[in-house]
Amino acid sequence: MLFKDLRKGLAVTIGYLFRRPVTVQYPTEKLIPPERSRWRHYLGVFPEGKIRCIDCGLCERVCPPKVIKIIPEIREDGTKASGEYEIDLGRCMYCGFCVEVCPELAILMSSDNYEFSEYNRDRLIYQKEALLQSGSLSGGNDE
Amino acid sequence: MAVENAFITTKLDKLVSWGRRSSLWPMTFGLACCAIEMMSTGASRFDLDRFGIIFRASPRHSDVIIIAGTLTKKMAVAARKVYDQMPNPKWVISMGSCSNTGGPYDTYSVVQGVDTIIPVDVYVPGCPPSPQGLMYGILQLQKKIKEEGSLNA
Amino acid sequence: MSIESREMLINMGPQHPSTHGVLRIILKLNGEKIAASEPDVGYLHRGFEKLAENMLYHQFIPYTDRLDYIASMNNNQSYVIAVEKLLGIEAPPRAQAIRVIMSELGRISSHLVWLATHALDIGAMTVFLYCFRERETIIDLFEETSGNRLNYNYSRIGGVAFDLPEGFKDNLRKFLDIFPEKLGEYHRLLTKNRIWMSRTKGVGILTREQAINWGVSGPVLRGSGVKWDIRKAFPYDGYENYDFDIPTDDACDVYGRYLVRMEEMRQSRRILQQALKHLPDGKVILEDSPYVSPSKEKIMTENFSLMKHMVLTIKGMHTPIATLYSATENPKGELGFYIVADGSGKPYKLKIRAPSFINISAMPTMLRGNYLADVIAVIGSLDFVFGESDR
Amino acid sequence: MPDTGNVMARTVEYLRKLYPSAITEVERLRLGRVRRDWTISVKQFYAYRILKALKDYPEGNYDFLVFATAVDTQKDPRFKLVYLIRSIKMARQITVEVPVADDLPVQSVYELWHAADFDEREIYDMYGIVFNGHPNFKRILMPEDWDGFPLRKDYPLKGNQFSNTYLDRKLPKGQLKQSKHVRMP
Repeated sequence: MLFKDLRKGLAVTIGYLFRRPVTVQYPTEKLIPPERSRWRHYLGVFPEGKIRCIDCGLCERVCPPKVIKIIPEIREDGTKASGEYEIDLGRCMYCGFCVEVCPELAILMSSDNYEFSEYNRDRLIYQKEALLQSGSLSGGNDE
Repeated sequence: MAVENAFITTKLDKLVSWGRRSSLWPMTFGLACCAIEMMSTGASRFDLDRFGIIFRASPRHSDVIIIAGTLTKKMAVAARKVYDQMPNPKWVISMGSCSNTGGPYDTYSVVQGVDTIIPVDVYVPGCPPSPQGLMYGILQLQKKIKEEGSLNA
Repeated sequence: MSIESREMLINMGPQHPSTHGVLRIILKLNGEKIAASEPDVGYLHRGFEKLAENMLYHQFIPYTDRLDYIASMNNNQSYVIAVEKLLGIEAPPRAQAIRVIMSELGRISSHLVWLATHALDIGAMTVFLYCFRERETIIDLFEETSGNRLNYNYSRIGGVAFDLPEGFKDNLRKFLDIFPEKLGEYHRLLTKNRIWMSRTKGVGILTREQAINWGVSGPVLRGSGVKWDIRKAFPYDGYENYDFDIPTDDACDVYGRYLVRMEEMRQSRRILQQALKHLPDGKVILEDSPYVSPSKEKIMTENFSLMKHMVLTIKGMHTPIATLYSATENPKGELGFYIVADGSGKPYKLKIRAPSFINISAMPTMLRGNYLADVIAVIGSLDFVFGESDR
Repeated sequence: MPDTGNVMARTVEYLRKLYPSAITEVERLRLGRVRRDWTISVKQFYAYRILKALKDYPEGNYDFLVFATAVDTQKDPRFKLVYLIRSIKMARQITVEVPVADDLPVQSVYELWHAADFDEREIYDMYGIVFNGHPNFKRILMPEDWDGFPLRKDYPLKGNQFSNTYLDRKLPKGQLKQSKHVRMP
């Protein structure tokens, strides 16, 4: 038969005319990433608001691209804690090793916070204050 | 400019910038892993065509270049050449850690951040960014184009 | 009037939409025919081997993701198996079965990307859209298991990072049920399509002897009629327990390689079904091994475990002083790691035997005598990835 | 699968008969239960002939070069070339190690296995070992005007003066900006 191959192929594509589209209408409808997804980091805190980090430095050492920097401090009650905690999310490779090695559940990665594009590269370096907010930030583009 | 024309200019300005941001044609500049996510973004599930974004293969047709992946020193010369060939106005999206800052490859052969050779408008973090993250970045770029207007660009 | 004819040089790439990344080929043309060609790689050389010498064994696992970024799971598995062989340990049966599931899913997803881009280059846009739709299903499975969409970082030395999530088996079964139908669709769109056949049949010939001499591996080698598969020849992760065939094709052309890869996807599905049926229970990572960090519960409750974990994380493990080569069958071909260990926590030398790198070197042989337009067909059928080729 | 020891032993025997003084060391390491292939160390003078003999080994020729690479041993002689050769028919592999000095050119094996084409160029690119008889011998991964051999042990990971100023020379003035993101030590 003439153009048998073409008709066979077209039958497949025309069959899809009547099916539901698979496209996700992104800004209005969002895919929920699974629980294990590794996106923006945040610091774990105790219910009373104290930071869990004890500055053991394991995340700093295991990080393959070396983007974590901690400066320790001694709290008023004599315990050790992280004075400054800085992650360069512009260089991070999102491997999740920091979360995996942490013995105190002090650093975690949010599963749905993937929207943090910036106009300025330096804003991708996250300090402790920004890391303490676990929820979705505006992305910091309101300047 | 005369005062009586200001109304027209503002309206025209808005129209032009609307036109620009609604038909961003990106240059396919896939270098590494992020290129696969860029392709997924353009494919059936996320479908960038909804935003009026159609990938072009030639720099002469494009308004925006998405640097997706690791830029090495050997490639940097070609990247700069491609950027120079694009007509004005042009924008740059840096996609992924490698092109933001050099990423995990702090080595002898990798450019430490694509903005060391071309000016970048939006940095999309992630390794690689998810397609939704990239689309968020593109929406941020559209917002930026809207705000900066067409006449003072 | 006389027409002067002479050879012409054409530069293709490094920025070209159908070179699958950053390949540059310098083509010497005689009219429309290719007289000689020279691939120029290295536009994505990131220094993996130098990086590996400067970091601990476990720190290099996420980097292996970024070698062949279309099949990250397979690279993870390959590297981890190499280190496990070096240490003389073996992952528990459940971890091995999970790795087999992941690597076969990775093979299907990699071949889907290959089919999508190969067809797109030759002009079949529909196949691109369909393949990426199916790939998203696999990506979802990977994402819920490992937590990332592309660079999974899932395998660990001595097992895998997490157990399978709840509902994974059902989702996988659902995918396996619909997959043959989708594969049939691709066949209907392409296999007997006259445009496809005339673009691929008889193009890019690489004979059996040439294929062996050029050292190509994977589907390119099998597409030249050599029945060789690392999974059968040097089984790893319990591949000897699975029943599957090695597809080969004697046509030695682009179409032959296409058929081989299409059949490989079907064989991968067979392996997946068997793995799903006989998935053993138990641990997913070794316990009480001197090379493996204890579980998080133990780290948080036992002081001794915490010490061990800290030493392993900071200093790494003490390996035997040995050299070793270990290879696995990746979607692109034979991915091998040659490790020279000097007993410290870092590899003294780590050479990555990248299948794409060697496969590209055979390209001038395939291209000679073909038309200029066939270059992209040959590139598509070789299916290389530059993260891996240039390293 | 039959016992590999016999096949490999026969191969080494065969080589010893051909070139009695060529093989300096035979290593048969079993790590775990996986190591099947043997390693032989060969003097550089005999290297090409040994490799050729392996390729023409009558029982099942070693016709597949898996990879060739080099190791910077930081001893004397400085480098060690490594060839891993496989016989597809017998499903056996043998590793041939050849200690080579810094400055002596090595005979290319391109004529035996074309697979060595890219690998030898890569060895030159990364270690600076020169091969004789290669049809297209130049750098492969790094740009052709690059200076230095990155995988040598004395080459810094982050590059030397040359690599850090490479782009300043390649791109016109005023197009470069300094990166603020410096990796922490």
